[in-house]
Amino acid sequence: MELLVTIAKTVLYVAAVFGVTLLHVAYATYFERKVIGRMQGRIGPVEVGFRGLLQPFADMVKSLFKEDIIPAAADRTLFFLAPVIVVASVMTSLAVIPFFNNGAIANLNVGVLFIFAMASLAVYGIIVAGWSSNSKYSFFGSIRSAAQVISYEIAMGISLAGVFLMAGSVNLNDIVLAQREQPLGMFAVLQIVGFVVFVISAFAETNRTPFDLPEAETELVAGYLTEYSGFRYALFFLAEYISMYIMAALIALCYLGGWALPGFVTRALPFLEQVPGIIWFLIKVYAFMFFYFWVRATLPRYRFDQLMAIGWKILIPVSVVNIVITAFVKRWLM
Amino acid sequence: MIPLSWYLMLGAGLFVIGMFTFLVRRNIIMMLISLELMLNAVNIMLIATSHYMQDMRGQILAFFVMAGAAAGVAIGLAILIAAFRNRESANMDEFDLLKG
Amino acid sequence: MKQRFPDFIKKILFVEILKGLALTFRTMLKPPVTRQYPKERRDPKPGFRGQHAFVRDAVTKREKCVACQKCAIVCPSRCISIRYTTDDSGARKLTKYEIDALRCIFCGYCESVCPVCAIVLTETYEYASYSRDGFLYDRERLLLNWDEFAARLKRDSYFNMFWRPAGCDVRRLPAGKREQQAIPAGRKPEAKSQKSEEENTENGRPSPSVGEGGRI
Amino acid sequence: MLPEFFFGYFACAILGLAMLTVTRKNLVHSVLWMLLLFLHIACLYLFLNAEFLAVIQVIVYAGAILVLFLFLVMLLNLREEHEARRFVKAWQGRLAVCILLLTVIVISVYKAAVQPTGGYSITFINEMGHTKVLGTVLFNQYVLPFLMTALVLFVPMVAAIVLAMKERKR
Repeated sequence: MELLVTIAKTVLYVAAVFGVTLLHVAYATYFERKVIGRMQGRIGPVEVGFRGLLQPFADMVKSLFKEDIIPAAADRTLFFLAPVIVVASVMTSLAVIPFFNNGAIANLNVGVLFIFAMASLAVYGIIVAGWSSNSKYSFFGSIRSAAQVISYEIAMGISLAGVFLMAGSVNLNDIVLAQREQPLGMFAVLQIVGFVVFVISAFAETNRTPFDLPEAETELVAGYLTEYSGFRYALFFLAEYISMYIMAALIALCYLGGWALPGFVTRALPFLEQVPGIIWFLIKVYAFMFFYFWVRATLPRYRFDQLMAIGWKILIPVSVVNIVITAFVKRWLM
Repeated sequence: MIPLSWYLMLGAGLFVIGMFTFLVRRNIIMMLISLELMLNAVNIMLIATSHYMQDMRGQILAFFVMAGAAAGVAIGLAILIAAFRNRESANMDEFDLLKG
Repeated sequence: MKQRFPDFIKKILFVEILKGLALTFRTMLKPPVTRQYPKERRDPKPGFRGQHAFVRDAVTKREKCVACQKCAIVCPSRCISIRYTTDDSGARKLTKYEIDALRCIFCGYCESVCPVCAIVLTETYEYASYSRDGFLYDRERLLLNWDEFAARLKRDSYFNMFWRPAGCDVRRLPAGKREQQAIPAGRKPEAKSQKSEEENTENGRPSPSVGEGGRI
Repeated sequence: MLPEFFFGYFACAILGLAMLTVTRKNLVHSVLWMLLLFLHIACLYLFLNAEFLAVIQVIVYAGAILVLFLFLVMLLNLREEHEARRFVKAWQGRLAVCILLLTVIVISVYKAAVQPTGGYSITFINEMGHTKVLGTVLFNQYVLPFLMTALVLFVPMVAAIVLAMKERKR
């Protein structure tokens, strides 16, 4: 009986997390269109509902009812499977993100590594999507994307190692708790180099501008998404936004102090302890989401060789030097 | 509690599948894949034994096996690319000239 | 070396990128420039070259075209085709006048070359059609276009700026052009229509077409 | 009962997926079945209380090695394995060898049981965290082999670049 209650509670919590995340994802698209619109002197969606607030649902309904086109020469099974792989792998990463103290579905000791593992699975969805649609553009897009994601994962992992060294743990909850006594309550101050490297890699990892080469619409029609339409396209879209959220959450947790407030703030203003941690967490996540959109509205796309050069020749060496210095300081000076 | 021998037999089965494939299939990529299967079988055995002996050495060894597997695949696939340029084939039996 | 060093520092600190980000952020705080088109329409400026029309003559109630073929000759895209018959006195009579609006490039040469100001590119810009035939304007359709345009015109009167090409001495223009006055819009009282902003003051002879008003 | 059930499922799945992997004609399908196989093996590692190794299994095998395979299969366009003449046609002999090997291994491990000799009990690992325990052992007792691993990874990297660059020089 007790087991059943536990299972039911877990299932409800999982459903709540996924449901709320999907709602957030839906409104992230609205947020993005509004922000980019205003940055380009436009107004963004206004027609559907009050100030266009129902636009995400209109988009969803539209993509659900669109014709589902399958290329004749496609590998049908894999073509169907690819969006599922991508969505499943990014949604699984949601399980280890602590939204508040001990608020993760699964408080794994290897939380960050788990997210990396899932990110590396998402690459398969992209490669399989490009290969199975049997189209040149899709294939180029998927190969580019895979090369990009794999190489930037290295820089990302190495830059996070600095955080692991500072926190002494790979558990996301412990990392957040370790930041409370840091200056400003975040690792982003002392780990500024790692932070910058991580942010740049996060853009590349989620295939966002200025590193959105897999979907570079001026050269490859829509990259690996070219042959997808309707619901399957929507699934890829969903996966991209969830992975943006996950990257934003990782940055909030590992560098910006997560759901916790800095120690000096809570000592000075004890009543802030009463505010639920998820609010601080969401503020940080949305600040970073805004940054995503902000950069998208500002910067042009890099060339592919520039992208690879930035990844391998700048970010990876810089992050390696960062770990070495961090380890040295941690071992002998602190 | 699952007996250790179950894990070992599972590893043995996986190893033999890999080995048979390595002997029978002539595609180089397939042979490399079966090599990976065998390494994984060994890893299962190592980690299981390490768990039952409550000793970390088996897991450390499995860790090194993974590193070795990655290195092996990198060099194997590089050789395959070099060979493919000469023969336009990935079939082991077609590499039958000493001049390559 | 002296030059490169600040560049290097700039690169590390992302100076240029931050400048760009600041620019977009400032733009975000400014009001948007969007015009919600079907809801908010903008009146075209005088001289806008839109849908083709034949000016309906106030006296004859027909087009003023004299079948001189000038417009057909000057047209760069050759979208005007004219047929006429000649009667005993040698006067031409228009039998067919067609404009293929899909080929038209809206250069406005036809209206500036027309000696009697018969053809005009009106300020109508919404004339989509479901068929290609809908863009093949014949005489009746061109007259109809004028009527529709005149009914919608919000200004007091209409005078097309291409009727008197810029840089030409007005006195050297053909009579039909010289004497062309602003056409009063149908709904407005006649008296007001006399002074129009486009009207040239040098030869203010009252036009014969003014009497009845443009709208018929 | 539950552990046995799960172990049974994973054992059957691993063997079945291995069979699927090695019997596919289409190499892309083969690689993708192998991906599923590696995920199952990673789950098996979780049973064995080796969560760090499970994650590393996914990151290294699924995230790096298999992607390399997939890249190569796609770039060389090896979609269908074509038939070619073989040196040795008989496969029965090899099957016999394999079955013999299986028998030998199974007989030798059938009664295998070990005594817990080390100090790394399940409770100890859970308390410390598997990553920490593994890291402590790795960086204290096995530093030299670990550094050698770096060399083992470095040499193939150089070799791979040299082999792949060969064509461009001409």
